[in-house]
Amino acid sequence: METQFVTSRLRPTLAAAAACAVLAGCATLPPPAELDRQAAAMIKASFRDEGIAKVDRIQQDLGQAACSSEQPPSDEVADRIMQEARAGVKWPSGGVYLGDWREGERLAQNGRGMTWTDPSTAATANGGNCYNCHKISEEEISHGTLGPSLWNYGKNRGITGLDSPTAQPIFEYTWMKLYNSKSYNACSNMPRFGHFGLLNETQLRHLMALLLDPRSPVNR
Amino acid sequence: MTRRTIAALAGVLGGGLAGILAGAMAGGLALLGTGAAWAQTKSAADGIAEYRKMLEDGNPADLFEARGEALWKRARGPKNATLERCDLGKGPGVVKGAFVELPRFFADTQRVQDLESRLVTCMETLQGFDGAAIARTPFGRDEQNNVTALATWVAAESRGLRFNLPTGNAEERRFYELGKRAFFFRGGPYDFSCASCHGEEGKRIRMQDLPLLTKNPGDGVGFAAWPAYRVSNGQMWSMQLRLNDCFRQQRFPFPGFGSDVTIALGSYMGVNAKGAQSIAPAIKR
Amino acid sequence: MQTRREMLGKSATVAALLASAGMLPLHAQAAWPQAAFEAKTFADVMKSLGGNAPVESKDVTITGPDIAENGAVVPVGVSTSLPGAKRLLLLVEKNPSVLASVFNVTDAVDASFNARVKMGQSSNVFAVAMMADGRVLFAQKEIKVTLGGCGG
Amino acid sequence: MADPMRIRAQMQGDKAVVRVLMSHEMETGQRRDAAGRLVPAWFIQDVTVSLNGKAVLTVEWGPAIAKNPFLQLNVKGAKVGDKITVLWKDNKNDTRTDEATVS
Repeated sequence: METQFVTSRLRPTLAAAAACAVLAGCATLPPPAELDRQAAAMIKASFRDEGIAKVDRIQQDLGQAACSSEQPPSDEVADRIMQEARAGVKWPSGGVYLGDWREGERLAQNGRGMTWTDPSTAATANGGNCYNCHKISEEEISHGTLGPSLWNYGKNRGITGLDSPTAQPIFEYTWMKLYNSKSYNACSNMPRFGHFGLLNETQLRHLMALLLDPRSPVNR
Repeated sequence: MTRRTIAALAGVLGGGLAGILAGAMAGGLALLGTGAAWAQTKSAADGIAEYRKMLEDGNPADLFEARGEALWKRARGPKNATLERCDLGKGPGVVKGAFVELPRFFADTQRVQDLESRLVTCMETLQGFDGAAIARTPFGRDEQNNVTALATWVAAESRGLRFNLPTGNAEERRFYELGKRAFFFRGGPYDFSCASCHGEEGKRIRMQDLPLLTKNPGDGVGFAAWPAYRVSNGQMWSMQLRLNDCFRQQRFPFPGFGSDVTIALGSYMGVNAKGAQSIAPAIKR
Repeated sequence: MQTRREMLGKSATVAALLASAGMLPLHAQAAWPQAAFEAKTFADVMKSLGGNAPVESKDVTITGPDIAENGAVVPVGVSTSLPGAKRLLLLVEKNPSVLASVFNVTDAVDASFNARVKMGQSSNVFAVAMMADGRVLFAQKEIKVTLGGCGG
Repeated sequence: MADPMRIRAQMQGDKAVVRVLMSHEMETGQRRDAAGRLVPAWFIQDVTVSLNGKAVLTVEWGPAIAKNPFLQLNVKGAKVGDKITVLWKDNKNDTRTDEATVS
């Protein structure tokens, strides 16, 4: 027989607390570490697989776990996260950093991908979600403000031509940021597009071009 | 309008009006691209404010509110009983003011419950429905649809009141603490937590203003605005569905209906919203 | 104002009242103008409804937002200050079929109505007044449609 | 059966401002479901508003009217206590009638 809704949701992790309430003997909160443990167990018990979104998504890696409270991680932990991120960056084959800015704009506009209503986890099924958080092209007024404005990104960094003497280090920095945003900021709010395979090398090149190509509307 | 935007439109709208929904799903595609300039950004914001204002007079949430009231008073379920003796926290049958004090601890179930999970408990105990089966039912269907309508009516009965969740019970304080941890919990392929979007003041995603939910974000904002009618898909969304879709867009797996994480987040946001005036049921994009 | 419950309870008896008042047959007589609702252009709608060539007029007013946050619901209004309006229409130029609504005006109502239309994309919206003397007057307004959400 | 309408009718000067919300899907017939099948058109075609049983407005709608439709009009010569009745009929010949009292 089906367990009742009311009782079925008394998870094992909460049993102690429930008993606590029954006895009314513990009006005080458990210590923070115990609450951390209970919260982790609660989260684990509350989610289920749906479509491509499986429960393994809530198994945190170091970078996620260390950035999951109001307190930032210690300098030591932050350094480790950033170092590991940089070490894992895969550079573009042939040293070719830039693709087609038009394709980049399309990707930047596309907010799709990786939800349980999306059919595939393939990078080609994903958008870059960029305008959700950033101003990029000045023509697009429907942009978010969670991230900094990227308008004139290349121009502001002195990139006037593809062979600008200043270009190479900026290409490298930007590639790293897109590939794994934790390379420079352990608790960056930006997804790790390359690290998690959200975008492939070709797509990353297109976004690079959108930001850095002097012909891109970003730099006009 | 730019040529690029027109091309995008043509793509999205290949199916004619069907494209409205398809377009909403495709999301990122912005249908608005104008010549430029800061002044236009301002007028766009003004224009959207004007649009929202025009929709307020005649919120289809009223239809769900009316249906919820009828459902509350109608004898239904295996026990052929009404919900008029349902205890939403202020005593059996007391509806007014209940919404702005939920989630709260209930002695009979020995747990903290939000509005929707409490309604399911009442449907189970008073009317004889199978609560687990309702919890498994997709949003917008069958009894799940009725839960949303009931929640809409119960919320409407507290319109204009200020949030004031009880915190006297240790379980309520514990759920607040668990909710806070869930709020900052990062995961999924995008590394998002609730705080990624709702942890800073004055931010927006695309054109949408994002309320800061770690404190009282103001009257009729955030927790004080749901249930709400969603214009984009013509659906009535309870807070459970609001949270569910937040997790979807967070790229998380699927949170169970009435699961502890959803209730703990309700406790966290609800306590933080103390003093905020409820406008629920609201109308949203 | 009557309570909602009173309002809901009465509907069953109302139909009978209407029928006895001869209202239902009246309603049934007016055939829904299918061809007009399938027309692809303003001109074809006029052709189908037997209207003359439309003329833009300051005496017809269209209301609506400059920008709609979502094309699924766009509030629009049509009105005219002129006496003798027989029908007021709302049209969305770039919708697959342009005609959205026909209001058959009587002396008992103001020639002023609000409704909400769907818009597939940014478009001109027309408010049209078909007058008793055969004139067809209109006003237009461009309404931009955006998608404000994050999508995905 | 379709859900009840919400009708508000309030005097403003010598007119009753009538606002109506109707519960209806207003399917265009052009949308596809998750399985890729066209969802058949299903929308309100005719609306009649009456004052004390006498028709004062008839409206014809196409599928471009938004889901859960809204209609606002001003009825002349109405007074407090009068009955406003709204009837709709959709393309499947379903109908719904509701009434409100002018306040």
